[in-house]
Amino acid sequence: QDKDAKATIGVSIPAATHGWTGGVNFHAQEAIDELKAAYPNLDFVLATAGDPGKQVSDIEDMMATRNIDALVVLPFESDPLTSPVKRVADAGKFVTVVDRGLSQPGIQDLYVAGDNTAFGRVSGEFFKEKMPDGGKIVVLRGIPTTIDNERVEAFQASLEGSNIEIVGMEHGDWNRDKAFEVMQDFLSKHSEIDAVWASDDDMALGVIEAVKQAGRESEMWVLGGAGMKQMIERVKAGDTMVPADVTYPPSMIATAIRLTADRFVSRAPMAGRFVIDSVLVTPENADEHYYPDSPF
Amino acid sequence: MSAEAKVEPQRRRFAVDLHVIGPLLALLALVILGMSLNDQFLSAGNVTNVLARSAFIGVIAVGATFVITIGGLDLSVGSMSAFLAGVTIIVLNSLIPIAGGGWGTIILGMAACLLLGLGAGFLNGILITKGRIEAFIVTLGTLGIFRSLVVWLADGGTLSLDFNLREVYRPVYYGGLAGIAWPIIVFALVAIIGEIVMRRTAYGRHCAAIGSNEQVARYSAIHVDRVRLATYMLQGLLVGIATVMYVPRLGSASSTTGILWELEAIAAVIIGGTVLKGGFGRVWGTVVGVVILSLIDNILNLTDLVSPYLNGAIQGVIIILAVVLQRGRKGA
Amino acid sequence: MSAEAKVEPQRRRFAVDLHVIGPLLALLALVILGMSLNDQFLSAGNVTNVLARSAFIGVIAVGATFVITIGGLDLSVGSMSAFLAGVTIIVLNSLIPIAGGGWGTIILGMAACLLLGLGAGFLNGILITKGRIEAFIVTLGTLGIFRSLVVWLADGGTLSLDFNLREVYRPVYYGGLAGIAWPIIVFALVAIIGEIVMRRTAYGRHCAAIGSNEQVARYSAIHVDRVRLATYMLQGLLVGIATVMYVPRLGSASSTTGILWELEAIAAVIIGGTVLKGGFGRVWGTVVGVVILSLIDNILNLTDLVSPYLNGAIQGVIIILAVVLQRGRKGA
Amino acid sequence: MKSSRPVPILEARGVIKSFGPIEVLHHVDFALRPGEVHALVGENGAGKSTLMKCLAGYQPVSGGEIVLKGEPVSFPDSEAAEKAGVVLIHQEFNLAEQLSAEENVFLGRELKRGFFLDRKAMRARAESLLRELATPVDTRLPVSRLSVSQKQMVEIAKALVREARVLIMDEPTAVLTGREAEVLFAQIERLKADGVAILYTSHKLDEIARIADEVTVLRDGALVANAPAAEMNPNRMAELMVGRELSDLFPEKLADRSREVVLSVRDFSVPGYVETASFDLHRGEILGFAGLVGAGRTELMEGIMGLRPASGTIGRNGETVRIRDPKEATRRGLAYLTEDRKGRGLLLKYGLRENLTLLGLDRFSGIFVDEKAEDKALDAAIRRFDIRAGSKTMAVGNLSGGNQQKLLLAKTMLVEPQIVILDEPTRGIDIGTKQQIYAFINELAREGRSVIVISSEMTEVIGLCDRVIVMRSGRIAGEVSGAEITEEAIVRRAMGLEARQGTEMTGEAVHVG
Ligand SMILES: Nc1ncnc2c1ncn2[C@@H]1O[C@H](COP(=O)(O)OP(=O)(O)OP(=O)(O)O)[C@@H](O)[C@H]1O
Ligand SMILES: Nc1ncnc2c1ncn2[C@@H]1O[C@H](COP(=O)(O)OP(=O)(O)OP(=O)(O)O)[C@@H](O)[C@H]1O
Ligand SMILES: [Mg+2]
Ligand SMILES: [Mg+2]
Repeated sequence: QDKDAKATIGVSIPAATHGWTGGVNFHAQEAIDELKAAYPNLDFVLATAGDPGKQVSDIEDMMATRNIDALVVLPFESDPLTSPVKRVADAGKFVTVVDRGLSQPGIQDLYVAGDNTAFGRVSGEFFKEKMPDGGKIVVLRGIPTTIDNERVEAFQASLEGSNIEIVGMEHGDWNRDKAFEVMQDFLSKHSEIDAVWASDDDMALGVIEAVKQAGRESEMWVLGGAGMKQMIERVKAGDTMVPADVTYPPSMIATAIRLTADRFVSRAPMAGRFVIDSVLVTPENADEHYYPDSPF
Repeated sequence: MSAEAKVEPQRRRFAVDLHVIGPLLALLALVILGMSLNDQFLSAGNVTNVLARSAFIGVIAVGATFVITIGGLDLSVGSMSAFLAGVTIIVLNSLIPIAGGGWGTIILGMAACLLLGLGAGFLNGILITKGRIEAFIVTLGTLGIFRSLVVWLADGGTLSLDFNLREVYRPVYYGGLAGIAWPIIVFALVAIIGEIVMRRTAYGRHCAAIGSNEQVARYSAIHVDRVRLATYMLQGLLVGIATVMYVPRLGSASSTTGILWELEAIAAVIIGGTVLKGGFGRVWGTVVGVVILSLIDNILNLTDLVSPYLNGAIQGVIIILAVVLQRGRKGA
Repeated sequence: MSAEAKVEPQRRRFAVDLHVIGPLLALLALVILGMSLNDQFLSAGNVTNVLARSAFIGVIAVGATFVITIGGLDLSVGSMSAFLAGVTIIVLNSLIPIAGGGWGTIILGMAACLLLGLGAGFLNGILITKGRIEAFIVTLGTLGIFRSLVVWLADGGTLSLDFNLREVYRPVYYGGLAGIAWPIIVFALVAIIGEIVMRRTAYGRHCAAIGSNEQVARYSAIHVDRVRLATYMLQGLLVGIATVMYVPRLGSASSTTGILWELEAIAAVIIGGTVLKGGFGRVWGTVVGVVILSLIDNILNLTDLVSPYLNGAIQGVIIILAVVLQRGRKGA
Repeated sequence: MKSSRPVPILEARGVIKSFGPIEVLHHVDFALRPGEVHALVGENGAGKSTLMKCLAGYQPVSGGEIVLKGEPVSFPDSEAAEKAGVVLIHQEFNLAEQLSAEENVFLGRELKRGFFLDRKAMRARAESLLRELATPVDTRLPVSRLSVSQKQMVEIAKALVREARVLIMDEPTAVLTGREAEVLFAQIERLKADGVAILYTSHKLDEIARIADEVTVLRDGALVANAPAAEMNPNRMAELMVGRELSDLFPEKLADRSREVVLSVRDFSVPGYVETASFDLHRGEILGFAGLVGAGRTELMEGIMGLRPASGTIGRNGETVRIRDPKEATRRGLAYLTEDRKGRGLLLKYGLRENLTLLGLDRFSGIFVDEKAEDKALDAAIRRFDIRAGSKTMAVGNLSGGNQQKLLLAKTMLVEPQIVILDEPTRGIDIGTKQQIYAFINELAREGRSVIVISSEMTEVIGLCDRVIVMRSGRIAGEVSGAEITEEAIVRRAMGLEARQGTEMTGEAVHVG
């Protein structure tokens, strides 16, 4: 591990199919460009996949043809990626797993973890705090996946004991347009809605437009999630409809890539587990979570 | 001879009636279902929502009706729309310093969107006619190309329209005339013009002839390639019109914009009674098909009869039933 | 007369050669491109990877060749595969207490998968033949239904195969015979049998006849509906075979399993020279088409010439070029 | 005529057939006997094809019964009829275009060796059958690439393979030349000798007189006569069919024609089909094109019309013009009636109106298509060409074959061309209507229009044309005019027995691949 030794780092992430993964793509690309410029001896292979099968193929290709020394992977889904990533680790490569843990413990050298349970819990707690007397809320869920399940379960668990009633729950697929339409229908269906857990900033934007269209801005507020630039701006500005946000920063991929690169450019032994917490963003701390250059 | 001529038309009117009534029956069944499940279903607000959001797919599906009638297919419409939306937003944002933040800018942006739509349609059309490549392959290719380009333009994220400009542009989706939302008006106009063009113009006749038997069309001195190219350009223009209405809705474009619209448009066209292999098209049927698809979503959202996981299954079953309803009639 | 008879066949042999060589040329061009970009491209490991992962789509696309040849279409194959994988995993997991964690269980699971595949194909087929509904609509409907069911079975998450069983099952994807991976062997067998069935059996001929002109087929005493039903069942069975190999690769099934496989399969079939409107099918062409599509992904991973955002665009361009290459030749 | 006739194998007893409220067959009775040829004649739309379809199980009867070997039967479908030995050769082609000749011949009747097809045996049998039918095509070629007459022979081969006891042929010779028809008649003789019962229709009445043992005449769906062929002759048949006496079939030729050249074609080649053809067409002239099947007449005309890639020069009224597509040809006053009415002429699923105006739609549309004007044009066409259709909105595919042809003729004439190219204009047309069409062609010439007639019917060429160009293997092999126009003169040139004057001809086909 001397400074001049060549090293190739493979980065495998999901394709930019919605806002958050778009952010992941951006931060990954940015970290790679920056590291490449700083350390000419480092080489990177970036592959994006639209489904788990393709991601496994990408990793196989990196092993067979690019001779990678390390792999940074944000698994599309935990389960299908477990065995293939294990094969990479077994071949003696350095493995960094990001966000979604693998189904078997002890495969990776480094784990940069997002915490979906915390994401749901923090969101739920905010609702309890904002609505001490209870009320009626609707929930928009993401694409049916384990991530979404973990978030929603934690959210529901943390609401237990309060008088907050979830009157409607539908999948908005982390998609603005879909969320807009679902919210329109929620608004037709429920004459009384006190708040919306959009569970994602992309969906929150769709929800807000639908609420505005119905002229019911004063009746309800919306909590999104992930820390999109535009939403943080609104929080900062004290928008009543957007009282807060919960982070789930796509920049965790950049952290993971930098940490992995460090292993090859410095002698620092990198291993272990870094949990990127989900934090509640309020007007008070909004500045800390505001990245004006990010596309997300 | 004369006796025959007297009897025939009657028989025909009867047969046609049943065929015509098919998609309408399916629509009626859905409306009754919706009414029985939720009393807000027929409220002005809900009806406006359903129709206004059908408008994008609807306008595109009118184009798809022509494309399918000539025996073609356009899989690229959804990502073309995303691409157009992206470029339009970039154009609008960059015009603000030059043309200001008013209607002038917006009209220029709209014009750019429509022109680009024509251009995109031209690209598809020229590859299909001059390149002699199957429409399926060409538009599958351009699907990937347009989608990729918008992701690239947005750097993987979302392209957002300037907030001030958005306020000016907003009424194009949210506003209306005499209480009817603009998208509904535009959709209705496009559908009516489309139906007239299909039924009453030489171009419409030529489309049907080409889809029915290309050789016969060629031997009847129809410029097959020219009509075909025009049809893909028409499709592009209509995608442009849909996009012009789409941009003010959320003011953004990203990789998720217009995803799977192509499938929805084709499904609407076929539910409406147009023949997938070409030769016969029915624009009003497409309109009914679009509304049916849109209603299915709406009804599923308005009720919680089933696990949301099963929405897709219910949708699938209703689509099949809607078609059974009309085919059953036809066979009767 | 005799002079013509002499000249004609020659002209034809010449034309056929070029037509045959088309997809192969495209394939060759890609291989050369791959070789020039990376010296590991032709390594045994990479070749095995590419071919083994083509096997799923490949086996399905062989079925799609038959479906398209009879003038049909099956949009449901991807979600059918996800559904089959889900059920197979449930069956396998629940068999462990009864049949143990060994090969017995796995063989039972495989059998269940194949049977279910046949059943799913039967469902599509019977709706199309007896229900007289367009294949596009039926399979669009079942696409939604299968996809939904797997989401529902997985409770929105992932269905996961028992880890011990996974180790036993693994060799079905990762193992092989004489250095050749099982999926490659199975794919090759399916393709060869498919080609033989298409060319050398009455069934294959009847498929082409039905796709070419259904009326003629019926008048020639072919049981059109029976052949059609059999073809959709064949497609289901082949999806089952693909799934049997897919399960050990990822050991799980979820809403993202097999997404867009239908489009990929259809694209492969058409790149291979089968006619989308039916009447002519070419199984070996489909194999070439599948490998071409798989190579495009592989080659994009070999280099970082372009932003990954543009992968889709490159893919689109190459798909179109691959077809231009063969059509260009044909026209020459 | 045999003294004691065999018992009937297939009979129609009081057969009625209706389409919806329209009855097209009224109580038809007749019998087919083994080893005999029974001819069915009648005008276009008389119900011949319908009757045949009823007999062969393609359509259910609406009344009466079909009797097979004395037993009433009702065939649920054509397969059942085929099993009972009743096979129909359709008037319209019934071939899968993308499949090869061999595949079509054995479709549904494939020979197998175990599980697999015995392709060798099938190819050998198909080739030998087609050779017997004097059609040595490559049996691996898709049928779409065959000419219409070759397709007809494939149809016949397909029927022969099915080893029918009753063979029903619906106008098999409509698309064949005299020589090819002879080949078919030889086959019919052979089948007769084998005891096959044959039901045969044709509008070529001399043919009927030659090969039939018994003749049945239909008029407007009703049986008007049934007699041994010996008691019939073409004139008598024609009278019975039409219900009136027919005067001369061909109009009198005009004595002198203008020498003004309206179309001059020079060194015209259609790659693969036609080599350096040159000819002139004069105002008011009826110019015939004769030749064997495959001589390239169709391709030459399609080349001139801009329907095929071609090279050479075309002069129109002395001015050199380029015709890139049929639209330009139409603008230059040319119109072409295709020989392939089903594949290239008509949209079978559409109605009469849409088909009639498709070529000349410009005349009926400003911004919108004027449907009223179209309807008027259709009424006029129906009157002028005596088109008999159940209704004006019925699908053209359901018209009788001859009426389809008349509609196609009406469609071509709707653009009022100065130069009309008619490729097999009377294919499938009954004798009464033929007479009308000949009169019509003659009238066109009198009006100063020029007509090119491609025909494989020798009498037609001889009776109608002022001048005849004979083609052979893609080249113009000679020209005859006036009194020289005789069958012998034409045939000699068509077979290459007589070279064109002043031109070195080897008589060998030269094809550019
Ligand atoms: N499927 C159908 N639907 C409605 N009418 C039909 C159908 N088939 C035939 N007819 C009508 O039945 C009548 C008889 O037609 P048919 O084809 O038997 O005549 P044909 O004697 O064979 O005439 P041709 O000599 O022109 O072939 C025609 O008026 C025709 O339009
Ligand atoms: N698409 C095609 N591809 C290859 N060969 C063809 C094709 N179409 C026709 N042919 C061949 O071209 C030759 C000429 O065609 P055709 O028989 O139409 O000529 P023709 O002189 O018009 O004859 P006729 O009008 O008497 O049938 C024939 O040998 C035919 O087999
Ligand atoms: Mg007939
Ligand atoms: Mg010809």
